[in-house]
Amino acid sequence: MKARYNPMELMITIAARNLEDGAMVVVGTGVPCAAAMLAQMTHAPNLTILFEAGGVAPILPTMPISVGDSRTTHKALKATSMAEIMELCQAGIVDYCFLGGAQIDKYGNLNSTIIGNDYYKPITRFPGSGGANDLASLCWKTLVVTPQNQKRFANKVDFITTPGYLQGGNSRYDAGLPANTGPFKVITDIGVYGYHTETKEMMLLSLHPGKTMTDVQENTEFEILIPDQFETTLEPTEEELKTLREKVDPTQVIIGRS
Amino acid sequence: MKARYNPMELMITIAARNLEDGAMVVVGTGVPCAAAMLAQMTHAPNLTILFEAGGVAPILPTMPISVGDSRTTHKALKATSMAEIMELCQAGIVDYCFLGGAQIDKYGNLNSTIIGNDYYKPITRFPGSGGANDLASLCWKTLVVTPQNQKRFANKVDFITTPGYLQGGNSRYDAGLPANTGPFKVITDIGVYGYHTETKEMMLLSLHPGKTMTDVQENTEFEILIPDQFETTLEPTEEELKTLREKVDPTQVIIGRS
Amino acid sequence: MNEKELHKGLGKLFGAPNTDDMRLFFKGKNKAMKNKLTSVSEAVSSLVMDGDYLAIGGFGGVRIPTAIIHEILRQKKKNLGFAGHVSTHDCQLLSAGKCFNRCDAAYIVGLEARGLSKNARRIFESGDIEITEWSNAALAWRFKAAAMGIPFLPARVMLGTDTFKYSAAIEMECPFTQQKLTALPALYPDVAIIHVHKADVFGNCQINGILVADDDISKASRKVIITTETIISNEEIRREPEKTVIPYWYVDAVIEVPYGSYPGNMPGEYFSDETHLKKWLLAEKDQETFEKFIEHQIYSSADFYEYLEKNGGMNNMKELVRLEHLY
Amino acid sequence: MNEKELHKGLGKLFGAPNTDDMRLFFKGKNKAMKNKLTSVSEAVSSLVMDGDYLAIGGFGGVRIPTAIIHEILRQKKKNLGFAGHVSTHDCQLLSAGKCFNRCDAAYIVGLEARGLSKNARRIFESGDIEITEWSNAALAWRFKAAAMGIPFLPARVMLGTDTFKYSAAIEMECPFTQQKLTALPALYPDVAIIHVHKADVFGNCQINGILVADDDISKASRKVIITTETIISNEEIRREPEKTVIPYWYVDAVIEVPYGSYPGNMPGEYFSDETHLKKWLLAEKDQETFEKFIEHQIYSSADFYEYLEKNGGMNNMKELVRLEHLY
Repeated sequence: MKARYNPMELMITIAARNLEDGAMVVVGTGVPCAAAMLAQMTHAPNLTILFEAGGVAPILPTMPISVGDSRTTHKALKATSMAEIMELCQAGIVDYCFLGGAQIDKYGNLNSTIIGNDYYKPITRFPGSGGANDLASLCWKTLVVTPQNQKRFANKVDFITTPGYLQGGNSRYDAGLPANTGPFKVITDIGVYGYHTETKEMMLLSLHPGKTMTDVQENTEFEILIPDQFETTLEPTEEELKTLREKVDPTQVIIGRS
Repeated sequence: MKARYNPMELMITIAARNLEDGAMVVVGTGVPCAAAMLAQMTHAPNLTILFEAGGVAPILPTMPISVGDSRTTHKALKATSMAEIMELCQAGIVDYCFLGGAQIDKYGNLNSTIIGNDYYKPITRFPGSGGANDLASLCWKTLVVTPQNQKRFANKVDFITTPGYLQGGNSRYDAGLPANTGPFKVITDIGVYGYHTETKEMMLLSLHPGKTMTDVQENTEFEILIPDQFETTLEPTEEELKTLREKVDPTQVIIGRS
Repeated sequence: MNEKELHKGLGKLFGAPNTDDMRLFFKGKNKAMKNKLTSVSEAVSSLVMDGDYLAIGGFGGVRIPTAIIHEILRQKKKNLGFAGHVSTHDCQLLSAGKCFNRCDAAYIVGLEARGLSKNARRIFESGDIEITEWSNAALAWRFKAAAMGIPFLPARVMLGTDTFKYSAAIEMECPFTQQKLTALPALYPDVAIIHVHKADVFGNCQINGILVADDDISKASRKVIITTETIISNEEIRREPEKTVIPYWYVDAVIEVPYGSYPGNMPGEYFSDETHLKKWLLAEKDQETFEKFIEHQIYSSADFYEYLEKNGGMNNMKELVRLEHLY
Repeated sequence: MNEKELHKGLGKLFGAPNTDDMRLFFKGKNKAMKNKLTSVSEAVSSLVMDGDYLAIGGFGGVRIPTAIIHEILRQKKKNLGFAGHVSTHDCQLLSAGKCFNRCDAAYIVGLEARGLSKNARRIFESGDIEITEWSNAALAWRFKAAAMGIPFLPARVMLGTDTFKYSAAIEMECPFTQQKLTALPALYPDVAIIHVHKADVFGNCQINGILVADDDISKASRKVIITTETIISNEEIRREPEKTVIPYWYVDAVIEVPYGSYPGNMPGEYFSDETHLKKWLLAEKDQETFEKFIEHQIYSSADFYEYLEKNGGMNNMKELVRLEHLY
């Protein structure tokens, strides 16, 4: 029997549900943008979408290919500079950002700079922070959407490009980062994770239908906290799938990746 | 015999001559603006005029009444913010500014804040710094055009609103103000003054035709340095007067004040 | 730091540059794009509280929110603070209403080339007003720091002067160059009142000509009241996204007030009414005359339109439009 | 400061944030408004020197000065430094030419959603390049500090991370709130190369759509080279002074280069050539293929127009114009 939806469609739908009406979100290309568009077309028509390169609240006619391309200012409310977008975030205006990375640890720290033990002689060089460090430092809540596997969910990231809860506890705040900010949820192809209120360790919130605790454990190098009670992820509704497939991504650029 | 020009016309002409072609100057309303316009229409067609409120290089159709009014952006090259103009000055782009004040001392410090010995109970309250402190701190050379008298040329200003050479010598630089900036010339109805290279005390550069050393001394509370040699101020040429009267200030708003 | 003595201004800081508190405030602000059209009296009564600290847009006699200031007088708002960065006719108005008890002063009591306000001077010389000194750039950068979400901005102004001494700035050393700098604390007003050329009902605003500090003021302030010459559609805003100076989420109230900058200049629309401004300076010379003058001009006017009518109405407005377009 | 340990990045600062030196430089720059029209080859040979530090306008694949970068490759400029703030196709090009030996890296070696450049990665993994880490905002604010004439800007990014550790930032304490902040040193590039929509012959420039950091970059840099889709008259510039992003006095050279952002997107004019960018990524998979590819595309092209011709000429440009105006 063919599944009613694929993992990508599930992740985008969950991400979209996390964006409430009246919120502001900085998105990148791909999944985050699809999630924000889906949210706007379903429960959050008043979601304001920002792009770090300067696009403010465009009416997106199609998925942008760059966070700075002309789609990001299509019928936008404002076209401005990267500095101004980042200053918005620094001032506390922006609720959400979406990030990814080559590695994530149990405190939600992200690596998108290098793989290897020696910074000066990396095995692999990645792009670096881009705006990720800024957005994760300055927006109120960081959402991560990523496929889950042992390599990616690492015991220790090779390089903290982008701050999660750093070393856990109050270390993020002690480092000087704005109060009450930090990783919010991690949405994978296996489940949805949050963070423990005090220790700031990653913690299971819901398992996707058909997924098991073994899937969680086998695809994570560190130990994920398992609370006594957790949910089963609500599946995408017919309306969500229809909107996603017909309006958000009709050419399957993103949802076709699954 | 009627004089060929009045003191205001003389002061504006001298001020204009101090603005070389290719320079940038921040001006206020009145005399400074008239001087900059006269310079543009005579020897300095490439003089760039800025207004602190945001007007950049307008083609001035008439004298503005406010440094922010719409004349200051008439056919301007740019209309921007006060912060951007001040940042230009801070970056070292701007050569000259023109200032005045209720009092000036021998180091060129200016007072436009209060008269009286107690800041909290002033005899007279004036507007305060406005942009004067900023421009005198940040532009390369400060020009002061002012009528000269004992009260105004004070031994000690009641309040240093705007920095000249502060306490003389290197004190201006030691205070943290940008290197090689400071008061350049003072143009009065009696003479033109500069500053001693080392002590930074005010020093006579030229006496206006018909004025005497007694005029200088009787109208100054402090002692003005008198070098062995000084010039007699060159009188306005016919061309300068014609341009000033017919093009710069045809309604005699400024030159009529004399 | 050896020989470098670091100074601290004696002046009072009227609000702490507490970025984390302000972040929380901005987080709580409703950011849905909803219709914010209201009236001048409603905006002032619901958004300007006694004791609030005001930031006034424009440049004293250029693009000023006159209707809002008049209403502040009529509603007898008291104990306000305000940022006096080239505060000319606005300072004169607030002084006429005895509305404030504190001021960050960069330029007050004067009307540029037009002269000084006798009444404003009297109030500032009375000793009843708490004054902290700044320069124009210092106030502009204090707004900018707040707009940027940082607690201070370094600058190279005010150093060595009494303006610094009576400010609330702090001297600091650059961590890279060890040079002395002035640290300017972020300034977060309670209410910004700004007059613009065009706005949509959500508060997306366009401004022609100079911005002065209004881009930063709108970002720095807890509440923002916009008066606008014209209401335009959201579609028109979206047609030229480069022109949006103030985006909707900062804005709490939008009121269409044609000729709203009168007697000030509105760049590209109408010139300042210099005759009317001279009347103000003249009336201030005698206390009794002045009280009658403001009673007639402001307190006895039901609204801004009655004030306009008392000052020549459309005939005079047309003349000011003509003057603006002379060149 | 007690418990607050203040950190300092280990990375190299490729230029000192020396405001007084830069003030002297800007003082010496000729500010007369003169005709600066020149050619791409002349601009590069006279203004880009071996060892110079570059700032490249636009956003990697959006509004990029492709013609100037190609010419930098053709003239075999070496030992350049550059600011990698979303440096995508520009980073790929400079890597293809082996033009640089140092980089302030915020975003390098990638092409956003399109993938990663194998050749650029090889160079950055070689150990031959000095790299200092930053975030996008950090680089944007470093340009802004320089543009503002201050040696540093405080910010709340990079704290607590390895990005900070391998940067050249310094942790500092706020003089008002005592909170920890990142001090970001002013960044003064030797040369800025920026592609704009419209410029006059003096260098007054208009940009449609996002600015990215180009307002600040033009102010921060010692020399500025502008390529423009169209030359317009000075009268047209003066008709809308609000639209002037870069004023003439910063600019050293102006060259009219229609389709100058190709294969990048030019907002409102033409879309990016995704097919061509895919060819780059594909060619990079094999070293020999890649060398032939860049020889054909760049080194053997006399100028930018020959490059455009090799990639479909006007037919392709028309298609990209059509794609841009689909919505």
